[in-house]
Amino acid sequence: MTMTEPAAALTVHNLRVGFGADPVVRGVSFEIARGECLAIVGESGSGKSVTARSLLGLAGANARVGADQLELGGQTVLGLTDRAWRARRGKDVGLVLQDALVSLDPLRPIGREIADSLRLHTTLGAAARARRVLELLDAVGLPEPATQVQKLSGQLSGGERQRALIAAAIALDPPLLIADEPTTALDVTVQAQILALLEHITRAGTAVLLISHDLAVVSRIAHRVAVMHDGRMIETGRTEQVLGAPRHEQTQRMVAAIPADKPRGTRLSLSTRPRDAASPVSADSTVLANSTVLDDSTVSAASTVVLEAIGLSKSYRRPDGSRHLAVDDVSFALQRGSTLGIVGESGSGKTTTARLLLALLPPDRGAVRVFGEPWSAASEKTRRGLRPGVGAIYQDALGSFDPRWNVAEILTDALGLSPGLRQRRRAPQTTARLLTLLDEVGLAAAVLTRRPLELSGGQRQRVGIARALAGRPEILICDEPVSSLDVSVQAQVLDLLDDLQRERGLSLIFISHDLGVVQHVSDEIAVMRAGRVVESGPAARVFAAPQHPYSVQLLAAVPRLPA
Amino acid sequence: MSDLEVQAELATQAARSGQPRRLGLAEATAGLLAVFLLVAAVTPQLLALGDPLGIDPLSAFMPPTGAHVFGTDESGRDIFTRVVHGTQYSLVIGAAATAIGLGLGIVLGTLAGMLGRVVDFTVNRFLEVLFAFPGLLLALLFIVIFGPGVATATIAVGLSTAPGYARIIRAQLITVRSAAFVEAATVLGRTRWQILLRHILPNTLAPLLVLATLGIGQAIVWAATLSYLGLGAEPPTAEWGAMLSAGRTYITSAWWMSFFPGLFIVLTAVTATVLGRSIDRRMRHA
Amino acid sequence: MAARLGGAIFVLWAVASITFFAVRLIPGDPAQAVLGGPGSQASPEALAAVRTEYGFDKPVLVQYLAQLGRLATGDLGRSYALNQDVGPLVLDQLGGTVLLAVLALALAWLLALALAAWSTRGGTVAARVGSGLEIVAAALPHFWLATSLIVVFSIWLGVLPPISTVGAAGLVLPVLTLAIPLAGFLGQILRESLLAALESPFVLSARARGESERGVLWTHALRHASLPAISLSGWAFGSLISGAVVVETIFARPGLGRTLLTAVTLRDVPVVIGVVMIVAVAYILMTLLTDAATRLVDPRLRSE
Amino acid sequence: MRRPARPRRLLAATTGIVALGLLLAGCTPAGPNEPAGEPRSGGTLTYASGDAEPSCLDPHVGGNFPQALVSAQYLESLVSRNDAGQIIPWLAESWTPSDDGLTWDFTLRADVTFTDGTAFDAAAVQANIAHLQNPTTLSSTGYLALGKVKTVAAVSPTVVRFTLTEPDSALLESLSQPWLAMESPAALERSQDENCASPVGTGPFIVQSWVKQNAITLVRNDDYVSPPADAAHAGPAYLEEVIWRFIPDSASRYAALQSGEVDVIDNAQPDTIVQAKQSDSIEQLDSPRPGAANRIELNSGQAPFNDVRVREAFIRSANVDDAVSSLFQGTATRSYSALSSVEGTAISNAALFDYDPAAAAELLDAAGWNETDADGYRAKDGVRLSVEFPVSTNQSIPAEQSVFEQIQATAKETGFEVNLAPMDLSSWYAALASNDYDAVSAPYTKVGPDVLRILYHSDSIVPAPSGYFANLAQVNDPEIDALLTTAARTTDTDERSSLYADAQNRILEGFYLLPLYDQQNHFLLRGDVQGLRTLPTVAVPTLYDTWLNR
Repeated sequence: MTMTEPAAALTVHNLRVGFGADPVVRGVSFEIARGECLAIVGESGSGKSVTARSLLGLAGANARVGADQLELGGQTVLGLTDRAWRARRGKDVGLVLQDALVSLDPLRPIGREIADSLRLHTTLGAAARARRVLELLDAVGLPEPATQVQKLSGQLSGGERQRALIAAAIALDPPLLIADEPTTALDVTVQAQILALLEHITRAGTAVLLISHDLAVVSRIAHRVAVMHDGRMIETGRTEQVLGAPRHEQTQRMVAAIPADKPRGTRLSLSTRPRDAASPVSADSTVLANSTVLDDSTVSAASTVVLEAIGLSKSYRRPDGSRHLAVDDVSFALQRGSTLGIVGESGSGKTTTARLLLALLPPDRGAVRVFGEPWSAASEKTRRGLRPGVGAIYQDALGSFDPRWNVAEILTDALGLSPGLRQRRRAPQTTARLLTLLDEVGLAAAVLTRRPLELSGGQRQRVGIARALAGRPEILICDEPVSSLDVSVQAQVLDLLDDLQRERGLSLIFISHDLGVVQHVSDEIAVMRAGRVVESGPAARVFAAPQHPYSVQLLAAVPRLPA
Repeated sequence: MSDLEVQAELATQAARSGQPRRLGLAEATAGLLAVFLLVAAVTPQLLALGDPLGIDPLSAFMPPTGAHVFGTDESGRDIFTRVVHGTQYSLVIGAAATAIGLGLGIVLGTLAGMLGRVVDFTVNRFLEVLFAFPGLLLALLFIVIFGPGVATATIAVGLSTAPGYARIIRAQLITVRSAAFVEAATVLGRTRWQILLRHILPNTLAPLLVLATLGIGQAIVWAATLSYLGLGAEPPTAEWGAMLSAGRTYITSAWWMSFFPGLFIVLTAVTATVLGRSIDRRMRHA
Repeated sequence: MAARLGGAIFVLWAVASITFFAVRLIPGDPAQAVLGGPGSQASPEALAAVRTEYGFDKPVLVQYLAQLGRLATGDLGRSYALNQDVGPLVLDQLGGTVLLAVLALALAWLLALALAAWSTRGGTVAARVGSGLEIVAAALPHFWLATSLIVVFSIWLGVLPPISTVGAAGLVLPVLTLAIPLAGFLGQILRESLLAALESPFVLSARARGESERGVLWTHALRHASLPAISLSGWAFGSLISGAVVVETIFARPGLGRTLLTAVTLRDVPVVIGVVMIVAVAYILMTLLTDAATRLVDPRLRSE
Repeated sequence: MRRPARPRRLLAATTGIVALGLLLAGCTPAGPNEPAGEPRSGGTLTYASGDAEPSCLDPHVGGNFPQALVSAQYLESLVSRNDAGQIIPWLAESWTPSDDGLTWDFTLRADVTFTDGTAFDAAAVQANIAHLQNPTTLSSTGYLALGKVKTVAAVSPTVVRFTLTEPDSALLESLSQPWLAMESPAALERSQDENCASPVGTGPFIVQSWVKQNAITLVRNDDYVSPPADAAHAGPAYLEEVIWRFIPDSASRYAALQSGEVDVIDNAQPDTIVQAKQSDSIEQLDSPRPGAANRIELNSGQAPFNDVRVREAFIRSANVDDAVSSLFQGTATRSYSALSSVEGTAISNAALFDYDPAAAAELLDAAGWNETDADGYRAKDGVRLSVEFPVSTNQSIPAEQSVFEQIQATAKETGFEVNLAPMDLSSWYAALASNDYDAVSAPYTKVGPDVLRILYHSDSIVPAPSGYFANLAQVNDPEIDALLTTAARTTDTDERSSLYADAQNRILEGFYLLPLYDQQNHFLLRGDVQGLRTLPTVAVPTLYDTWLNR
């Protein structure tokens, strides 16, 4: 904030980055003013992170970086020597990365990490640095800085260490702060707090460049949004404008894919059409109406409970010998043909609940009943007869496949046939069944001979769904099925699940940390916290009028597009 | 840790960082060497016509020349012929020792990995104790009890590698047993036996090929060490360690007597390492 | 810590038991075995003395307990071939081997660090060359390396003594022989983990703060990279002991390895058992040390 | 702690060099480098031995060659031997046997004290003999050498009288050996462990310290007065200090000599001797050991070698000459005698040992071994003509093991299957004790031809309580027995020589043994080491006259 500063903290004109023969960034131009927050949004592979790193001269040893103009605070940084770059990094531009557990050196106290910036760029003595570190921690809202300063990043909570990481980046009050996916690994409530902190920093006059895959997240604090796709900036504009009236098709696709606040049954993906090609997209409204009807009828006697959890409890032994109650007296019921969403932050007991429902773990107390039959209490032998009726979809699709098998073998096995038979000797009717399955999940026949390792994330999850469908189940238990996917792929998979549920009358348990997703897919909802269900009920009701304070807090934190 | 575990760890590391399918120069060379070694082991006459034990006192101590590319030893035996014919010896000893170690390792590792906590605990403690006889110590203890010789040295090397195999197999079993795809199979309604046969065993046993390849190199070096120390094969047997041992006496005047057998030990060990890693990488990325 | 100590005592007890029963596996008269095997020209008096000392005439259980009792008081028995008590003999030889092992370990770390640091910075070619060197180094058998070093440095160049001497010069070749293969292993581990560390987000953070490459290496990356290598120390110790058998023999150095080999050749059972026991104790100490070193480098483990 | 009583195979325990020797350099006292000038006092000499490190420095205990090598520097015997093979005075000035040969009076030097201050007198000799004959000393070599000594009495402080049970023509030769050297009676009083660590004698050096597996440090005895009669000078030794190291690996040992780390090495290998000859800075000293030559004994006690024709066939089928010349590269000369070439009484008969495969084949045909089996070996009644040949890796140097390998190869051409079985010392003794051998090579060092009695008298077939017996050829010939027994009692030199000649001829003609070469005893030394020589008794080096020209 001195003398004749130019308005732009950063000016980029026609930035090009390539690795080997492959251009990754193909001519990107933008500028950020002081006190402004610009968000660059794009899916994985769009070139957004490389762009951010090029601004620090850290695109990598074998990267070729070129630009017509690249100015930090009015001074060009094109062709800087390594030494000159080092003098600017930290001082003229700060960087905040995703997940401070690994972005701060896990072997060093956070105080030392923060003090490093001071040590490198100032002549402050050790005592002065220590004082400044405390001030910084205080400034980023870390409680009790004096005791936290000695801790390792692993000893802090996710929010605390992300604050510490920000403190390290702003230690020298750089005019520009680059935040690359700063909230991605965080729970929603913490994410909201960090976004608030970044907003605060912006207001204080720092230019903030926010990099994210999540339009909803950036919409909270970004003044302007730039959308990147395939190394190009396809759309730039004020946030409300880009999100409210996206011009570019890719932006439209991304906006549409955001599930939060989209009513149940609305299609999220633009590129994929409902598999029943005959039914026009408008038919969705009918479905939506149906599902609303269904919602209304959940209390009626016509519906039947297909799966029921009664007072489930499960505890684990911690390494120190104490017991940790992962699931505490959880009860709920899944109605035929409906979706029960279970939502909670990390450590809330969601996954343990899923494993209890799949009878992969015996409950300490309580029981699971399926189709009115004892399930958790039955012997595995008895249960095995019922297992085909209960399918499962996992977050880590890849890990859930035997690495030695190709898709054909996986699905043949799931059909209950011997997987050992190679394609050559497979009976024609088996192949026909495999192709039907693939068609149902929208995969081409060519994937049959591929191994899961060779497939994309979305394809893998489709194979996972196909496998779950092979036994013709009535119930599908989905544990975070879309959380490792890009937004547009997530949209496709969610749409697929929706289609399948309608066609087959499936009943779904849908477990996720993402309230937006859960809101979109669920008829009923159960909010979990610390092993307990704190609130449950029809999704519409819970989202409209949450009762429990935690639900209120959680809902408030959900990133939404501006209305 | 045992040598084997270190080798396996390094292979895993290399497999993680390496490119999936590229046939590197190292791999190609190792492949050619492996073929050469196998031919030498199976039909040594194809590569070297002479008699590895045939003496010719008049041409003793000849340095490497066209007639004797690796030179001759103190009794005029052609060292190239001996090295080629010695391949069989070394590979058979290495393979036998590996088979013994791997066999014992499979039994111990499977016991520990499959039979529940008490057995696991017991076997683990037992292995821990065996690790307190590091390196060649267990082999030397075995030899002092049963006397030196090729057979005892082979068994001794096998025994001393067994704990390493056992621990790797146990760890692999436990990893596979709790893998997501095993749970997925349970959810599909597969029985314990089906899961064991279709998933756990194949996924545990497949890496053994890598282990055995790495292990055979190690076993050859150890067996040669024992021969060198005079506790294994004895001269004039055309065994590499024994040849080196015989050559040590003449090291000041006939370096070739120890250089070439040693070179083949190193080449074999490197070949085993490179091939083991290559197989590992291919299996992971296949 | 109590659990660790308990574990250590358990291992020692088990090692003692295994060696005790191992000696009983020797075919024929155990007294004869103690005196040097079937062909030893042991006199009846000597045999009788050994039988009394070891209590071979008593039930096995009594012998076993008596043996444990002797070991507990530090009595390792007597070597009939060397005409000496095993305890003091083995302790005498310990120092030389420890010196050799410590120097070799230190040099191996230096070599490995240098090679790893060079090959991670020098691009693909350096990485390939580094990796190739490491694989070959790791495959070098001690006996061949020692002999080759002697040929080159003592016989051809005549710059280094081929045997251990009073001065430091005599240590060079033995230490190199032990260190080079070890450096091959450590180097591979270090290089891979160094690469991983240099790619990690916290290094990117540090660079973004303006940290120099040297600072990145020394403040962050090496510390992380050394963790997996430190965990190899227990194994490295074993490899050094095996190596010492060869190296001490070739370079005529006094030490445990040479004592062990001589004893194995003479089938001097009490000495072999004595060395095995000492090595087991040393191995246990080494694992405790490794733990301590890991904790020192990795503060995450301290808080637990 | 009894060291297993091994009848003197003095061979070098671990790397024992077996030897054969070239008489070229002989045992000339002068240092090899001629323009040496006046001897100079002072300096430290490092000696590197390839022999096993003794477990006890007192050669009374046990009694093997490694002990003799080092103890010759600090212990002295009553008598010595000169290059001509005659017994000469040392600690004893003179001696007189009685006419019946049963009483010997030795007159001792009066001016000698042990390095601990104890006087050397008749009582000291008495104490030493008593120590050797005391079973708890566990003496093997010395004990056997004193087998005929009944009592030892002090006639006066300077005259000691040995009384024998029967005449012993080998008494003086026995007493000249280092294993019967004189030690301080006061020191002998100490515990055996202590005396083993620091024996006290009258020699030119004193044991100062002994770091096991590394080195023994010897310092000069400044009060030394008692060199043997054939020494080159009088008074204290020139060297101030001697470091006596143990370097079992022969290549390391030679390399250490080359680099100047050590000054003298023993057990030099043939190839290094050849190299040394081309080197300006390294000299050689060759001094074959006395007693028996190195030879392969054929076990005449069992088939197939119980047939003299098969024994001769084996000897004729072995091409020893080519083997020795290729492996020893001119450093060893082929022997045709049972005795070492340094023994004046040795009989050599080259004609008996010609390589003649055709003759061998005829002999085998005649002996009935006329079948040929699938592998090309001869057989009789379906039994293959095989020869079990256990080889002690401790006693046969690599070159000698290679000689055996070449014999194995040439004998195969005639149809013998020779099964070489290299084994450790313990297993080797076990194989011999259980009569599980047909051929064997066992070096044997003793001063004088009396060694023949030990090796070829039928009494030596009877195993000692330990199971060992010296007559490995299992020669059981009453005529040989008679000749050897008589010779051992005969003090007349000529008559004794003729008796031993008869005995040797009969042994050689019986084809009981295949002589190879003398027990090799090569030393290599730096060119500036002057005045090194070996004692003509058992050819151990003495550093008394040695000095450093630097």
